[in-house]
Amino acid sequence: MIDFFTTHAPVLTIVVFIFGALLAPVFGRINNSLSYYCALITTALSFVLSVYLLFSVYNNAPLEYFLGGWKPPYGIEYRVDILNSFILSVVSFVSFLSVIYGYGSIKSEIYEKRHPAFYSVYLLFIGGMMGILITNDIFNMYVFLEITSLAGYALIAMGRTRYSYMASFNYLILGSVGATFFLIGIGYLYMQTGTLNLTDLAQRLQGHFDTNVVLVAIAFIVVGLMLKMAVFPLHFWLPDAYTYSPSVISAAMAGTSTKVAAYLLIRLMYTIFGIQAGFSGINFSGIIIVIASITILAGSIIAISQTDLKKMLAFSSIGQIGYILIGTAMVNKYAFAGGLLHILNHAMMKTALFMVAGGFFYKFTSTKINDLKGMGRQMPFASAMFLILSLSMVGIPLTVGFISKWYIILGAAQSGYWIVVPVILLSSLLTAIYFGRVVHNLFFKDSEASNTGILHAKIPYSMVSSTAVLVFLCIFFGVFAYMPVEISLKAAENIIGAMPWK
Amino acid sequence: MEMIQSLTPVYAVLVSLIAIIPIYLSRNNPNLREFWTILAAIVKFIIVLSLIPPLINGHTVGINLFEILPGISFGFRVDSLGLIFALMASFLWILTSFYSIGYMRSLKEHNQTRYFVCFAGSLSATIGAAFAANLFTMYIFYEALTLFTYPLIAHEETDEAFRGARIYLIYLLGTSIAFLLPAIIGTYLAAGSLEFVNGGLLAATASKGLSSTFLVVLFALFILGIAKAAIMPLHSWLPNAMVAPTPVSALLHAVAVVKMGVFVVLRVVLYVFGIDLMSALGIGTFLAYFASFTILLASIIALRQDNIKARLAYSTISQLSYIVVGVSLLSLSGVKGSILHIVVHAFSKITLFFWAGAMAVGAHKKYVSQLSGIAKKMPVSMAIFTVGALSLIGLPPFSGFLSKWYLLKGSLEAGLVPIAFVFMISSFLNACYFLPIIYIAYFGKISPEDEKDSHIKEAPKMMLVPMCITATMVILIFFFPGIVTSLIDLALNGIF
Amino acid sequence: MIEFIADKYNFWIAIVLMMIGFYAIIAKHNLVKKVIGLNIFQTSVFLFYISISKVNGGTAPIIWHPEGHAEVVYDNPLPHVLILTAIVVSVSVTAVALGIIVKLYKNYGSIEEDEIKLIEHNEPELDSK
Amino acid sequence: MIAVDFLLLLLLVIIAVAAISAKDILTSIMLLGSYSLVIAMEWVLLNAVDVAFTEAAVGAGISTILMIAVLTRVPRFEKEPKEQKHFFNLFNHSELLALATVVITGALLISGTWDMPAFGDPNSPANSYLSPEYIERSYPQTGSHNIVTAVLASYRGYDTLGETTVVFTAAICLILLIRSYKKNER
Amino acid sequence: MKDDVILRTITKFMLPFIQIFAFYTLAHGEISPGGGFQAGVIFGASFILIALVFGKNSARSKMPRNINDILLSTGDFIYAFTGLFCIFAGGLFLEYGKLPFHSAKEGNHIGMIIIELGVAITVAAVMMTIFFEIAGKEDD
Repeated sequence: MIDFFTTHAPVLTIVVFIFGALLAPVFGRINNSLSYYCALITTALSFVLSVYLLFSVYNNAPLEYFLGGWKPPYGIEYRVDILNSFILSVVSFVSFLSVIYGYGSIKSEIYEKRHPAFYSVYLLFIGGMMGILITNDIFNMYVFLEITSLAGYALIAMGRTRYSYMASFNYLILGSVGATFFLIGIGYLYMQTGTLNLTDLAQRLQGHFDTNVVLVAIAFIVVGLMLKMAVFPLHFWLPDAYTYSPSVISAAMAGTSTKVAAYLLIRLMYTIFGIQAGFSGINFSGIIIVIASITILAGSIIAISQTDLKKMLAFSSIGQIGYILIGTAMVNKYAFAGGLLHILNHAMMKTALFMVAGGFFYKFTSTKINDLKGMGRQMPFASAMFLILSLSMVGIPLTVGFISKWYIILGAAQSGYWIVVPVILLSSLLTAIYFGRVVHNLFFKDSEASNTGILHAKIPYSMVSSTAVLVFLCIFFGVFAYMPVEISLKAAENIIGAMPWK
Repeated sequence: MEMIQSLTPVYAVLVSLIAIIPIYLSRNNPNLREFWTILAAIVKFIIVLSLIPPLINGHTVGINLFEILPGISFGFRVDSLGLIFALMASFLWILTSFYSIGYMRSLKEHNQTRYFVCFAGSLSATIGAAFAANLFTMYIFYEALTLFTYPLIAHEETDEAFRGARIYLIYLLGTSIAFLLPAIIGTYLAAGSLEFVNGGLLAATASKGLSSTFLVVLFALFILGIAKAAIMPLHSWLPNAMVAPTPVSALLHAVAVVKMGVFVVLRVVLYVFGIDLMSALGIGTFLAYFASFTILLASIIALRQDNIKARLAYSTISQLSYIVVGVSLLSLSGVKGSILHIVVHAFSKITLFFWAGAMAVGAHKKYVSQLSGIAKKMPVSMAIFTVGALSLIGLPPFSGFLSKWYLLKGSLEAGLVPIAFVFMISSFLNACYFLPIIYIAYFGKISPEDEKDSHIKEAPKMMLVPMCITATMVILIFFFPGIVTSLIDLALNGIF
Repeated sequence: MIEFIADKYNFWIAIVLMMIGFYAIIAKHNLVKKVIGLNIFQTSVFLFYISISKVNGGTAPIIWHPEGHAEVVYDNPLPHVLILTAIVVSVSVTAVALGIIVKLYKNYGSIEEDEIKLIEHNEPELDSK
Repeated sequence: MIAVDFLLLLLLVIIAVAAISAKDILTSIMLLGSYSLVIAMEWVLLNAVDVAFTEAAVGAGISTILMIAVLTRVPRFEKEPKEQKHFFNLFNHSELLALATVVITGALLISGTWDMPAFGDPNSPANSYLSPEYIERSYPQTGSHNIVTAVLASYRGYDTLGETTVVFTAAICLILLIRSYKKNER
Repeated sequence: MKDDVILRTITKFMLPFIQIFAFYTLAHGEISPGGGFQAGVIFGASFILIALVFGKNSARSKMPRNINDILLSTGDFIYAFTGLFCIFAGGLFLEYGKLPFHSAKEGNHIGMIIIELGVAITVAAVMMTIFFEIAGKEDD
């Protein structure tokens, strides 16, 4: 039984989402709340499965699964190692908590009869990402990328303002362009190698790195993924998308979608582009580090000037994606682990922050920073959580924000990319400034008469508890960081091999 | 020196942190709320006192709570240096609590609950830093103190208060993130650990062929990062933070914040770099000259201040550098003098600030020029001021004399005669800015309006009694220096 | 030279077509036009893939005579499979995009991007749905 | 053969340019439909019959119908863009910028073709690595005469599951987005 | 277009052929071009044709929304469940060869037919849904 379970766990992790998404609208015809439980059970199941996968691959060798029983490169292969099972767990965990959170917030933000379809699309959104994470076939990645993107477009459009549609449309156009670039890149790679399996691709690419075809393929794949990741000059879609979507979707997206694109880039960088080797005299990791540094600083600087809390958080997300990139691009065990940890940490922090913002919205239908004055008195618990999360974002020790920054800086110092250190410190300062502004409004200003549009007297427990769990974990993993650190260090070791000290 | 595993230091830190909850919950009942504050202060002091016996017996007390990352743990370790700091802070918290109650109530301040909550939090952070076992733990409490004192400085919620608080935050958070954190990372990279070691954490690594440039840069980062020590040019947050209520200023400028700054400098010099490494690199002498510049300049600026609290603030900046210079002399007497000066200055300066608060509450005076003839109406307060001022000038029979004596001796031991001159000139300058106040208060002519104004009277007992106690302490330490110096000797045992 | 062009012109024209579509996506303000551009862009990428699969002298990858089909040269079937999937993806994206356009027109009375941004700039509506 | 191929491609370019430059969107849509048809013809020429079939049904059929259905609800003519400067909206406010982006992207792509295997080269990696295996195995292993169907449904059957899920996603997204309910329409 | 007699007559005449062609495409997907997807599109298109010529109400009465919605899930469900069934039959996900038929080849063959059917059902339902949702309410 256990054997059966271990063998099939990789595919079950993904297939539950397909079944959940198919059944949610059908069950929803019987009773609306059935579709909610469908979503809840699906995400819970996949979370359990992916944690099981994580422990299984942490203790044993990576798992392989040949779909349809066809050996790669003829068939599609699933390959689970520590890196992707770690992110699988993060994504499914965030999505599970978001569903719990949604119990209260979706009811107030989305028309009741749309709930079955909403949950179905939500499951497809998460399932698509899980599919990207687990597969070892580059075209399969594209297919699942499109599933998650399509679902994402519809979810963003469900926001309460009419501008949500425009935000969604912009995302659709840019996202499709990004995906098509990715497709072009796949085509060029296929042209040069004749295969789509990542492992096989990596082998067959050896010795071809200096051809134009491969260079252009890499350029297009990287640009396409950076569009999806919202790296600085290509970030247009993200702020609107996060700002105008429903609270629960902002929360879930902030924790998952850009990170999955980042994972894709990391995976491709390390397995097929051979970032370690550096080819044709192009310093690949240097380029990405420069781009990531610009992204970090630009995101933080633009965030300072925002007047809307959700938009500020969105720009902050743009900056934080830079951390993940910068850490993983340095080809250093510690920096890589730091970048990986930041995927977990930022997912927890930003999801929780968007959840708190959603709480403010739930009560006052506004997320303008100026409308949040004096909220420290009216919503003390939410404000306190916001304070803790802000500290974590700044990177104060004993919170998770510190752990990942510490490892990135450590790695930077070791690998000699000293330029990264001031970038990270400066951005921590900028983060302190823009979060300080909000905290100041929350606690030191008296509330103004303008925010009288109180929708609900009390915030439901589902919203509070899911946020509190994340806030608690932000502290818990900041203090007892041992487990995630061990996992990500081992993942880093597996990916780049043990690097000698200095 | 064996280490006794004990949770006592943890309790000492937690007492005031836990006290926040009852303080917050009893926000509608001021008497109960103040009771909790006082209770927490007393319990804390007792816990700290209970740490003395094992230390006298030559042990250290500590515990490693958890290891966050390899080589980085969160833990406490009580040695005599930390204990001196903790004793001083927790004792003065009791007095400041009483004083605050009197001050806040007679001025009918708003948001008193937030005030007391943040006060308790600040004390936890202070004790935490005093007992920290490593740079990492210390850094956490260093930042925590900054964050806890921010609401205290912004307490008035005027534009000026917000401005002062913002400058405070930018200076302290900014420097600690931009300089202190990289310095800690550098230390970790060089030594692979952050624990405080008696001979100096980095001393062992010097032989491993670390370039001296790296170490000098590291030290410079540390000094730049510790803006709480208010060494010029990173001092201007201190005068700006004067917008805070007076008890807060007393806490900031005498006990918690600035003392934590110099305390961290001491820790870095003695336990991270170590005397030998410092003198080998020659950075001690450099720091001594650098900081003595602050001593003189700040004293001269203080001469020109009319605002009482601003004058005291610049005086503080100058006195803090005494401590920094003292330790950077790297001689036995110098270090001893500088530790002693932490205590002496704490008692003297808190006396002066208490006096300034008494002036604000009793006479509504904020400027030196308004004080002429005030001694007639407020004789007790002025007597107390005289004690504090003379102590800071360094005259016997006040404790200030002791520490200055040691500092002078230390500078001669180290063979740095110019520093000795700096101390002397500065003492003269101290006299120049304190004696005029005494002169006009006693011999100046009281203005007719003040003469008639019946509102001008001594401050409430709640404020006056703590002042008297601190002033008495200033004198007591002169006559019974053994209480402090025995602990100091204990601290320096392992170092020299 | 002529040979080189003859070898590559198929790819080049596919790329030119892609860029025509890409230009429409970037430069056009009309949302339906953008979707049309997206369609052209994606379809041209498919053309590129199919061009990869062509083998000189090959026939369609359908086995008419299972016995002795070894002598027959077939085209590469894999890109065909990929593009079948990609066409479905493309039409799905088009459908969702059109759905959003319908909603946008309902809410703004315009399908010109700059007009919509202007309307939103002048009279932003919170909670308008 | 090459001539027909070349002419079809040329026709495609002309149709594409016409489609994006027409002010009447209905014209654009009809041109897009014919673009799909012509490209399907081109694919028949390249022996991709399955793909051509699908493109003819989907691109020329369903897409066109959908677009026309939308056009019954939105204005038929494209408006002249108002000159509006948005600093952050680099992507929208200048056609020159768009042209530059497109030219750079195109040049990059074309530079990539430089050392590509020639068109129709049977020895190119793509045509010589996996495809012979598929051609050889598919009939004995699956009993399907159409190799494309065999690969689609069996070897890469999981992709097809994904593909089916994509269309399902599209439909459910549209239900979520624009399905109207009798009362209290949102 | 509802009043055009010629169009209505021809449509009525053509519809069965279109639908039969859809089934032909589905059934012959393995020996000639075509397959589940194309069949689904054609079948869906036949209903779109009804909607265009006889009005959306008429099309909706032939294919009610509820049934359409359930078919939407059914097709993909058949596909995914076939895959799952292969697991219980002792194979890997979607390994039709392990389906309980005579041989692996037979299993593959029949498995492919089943999933093509699933694809066709979903695609037909999706095409109808997309058209009806985009074209607006039933009556206009």
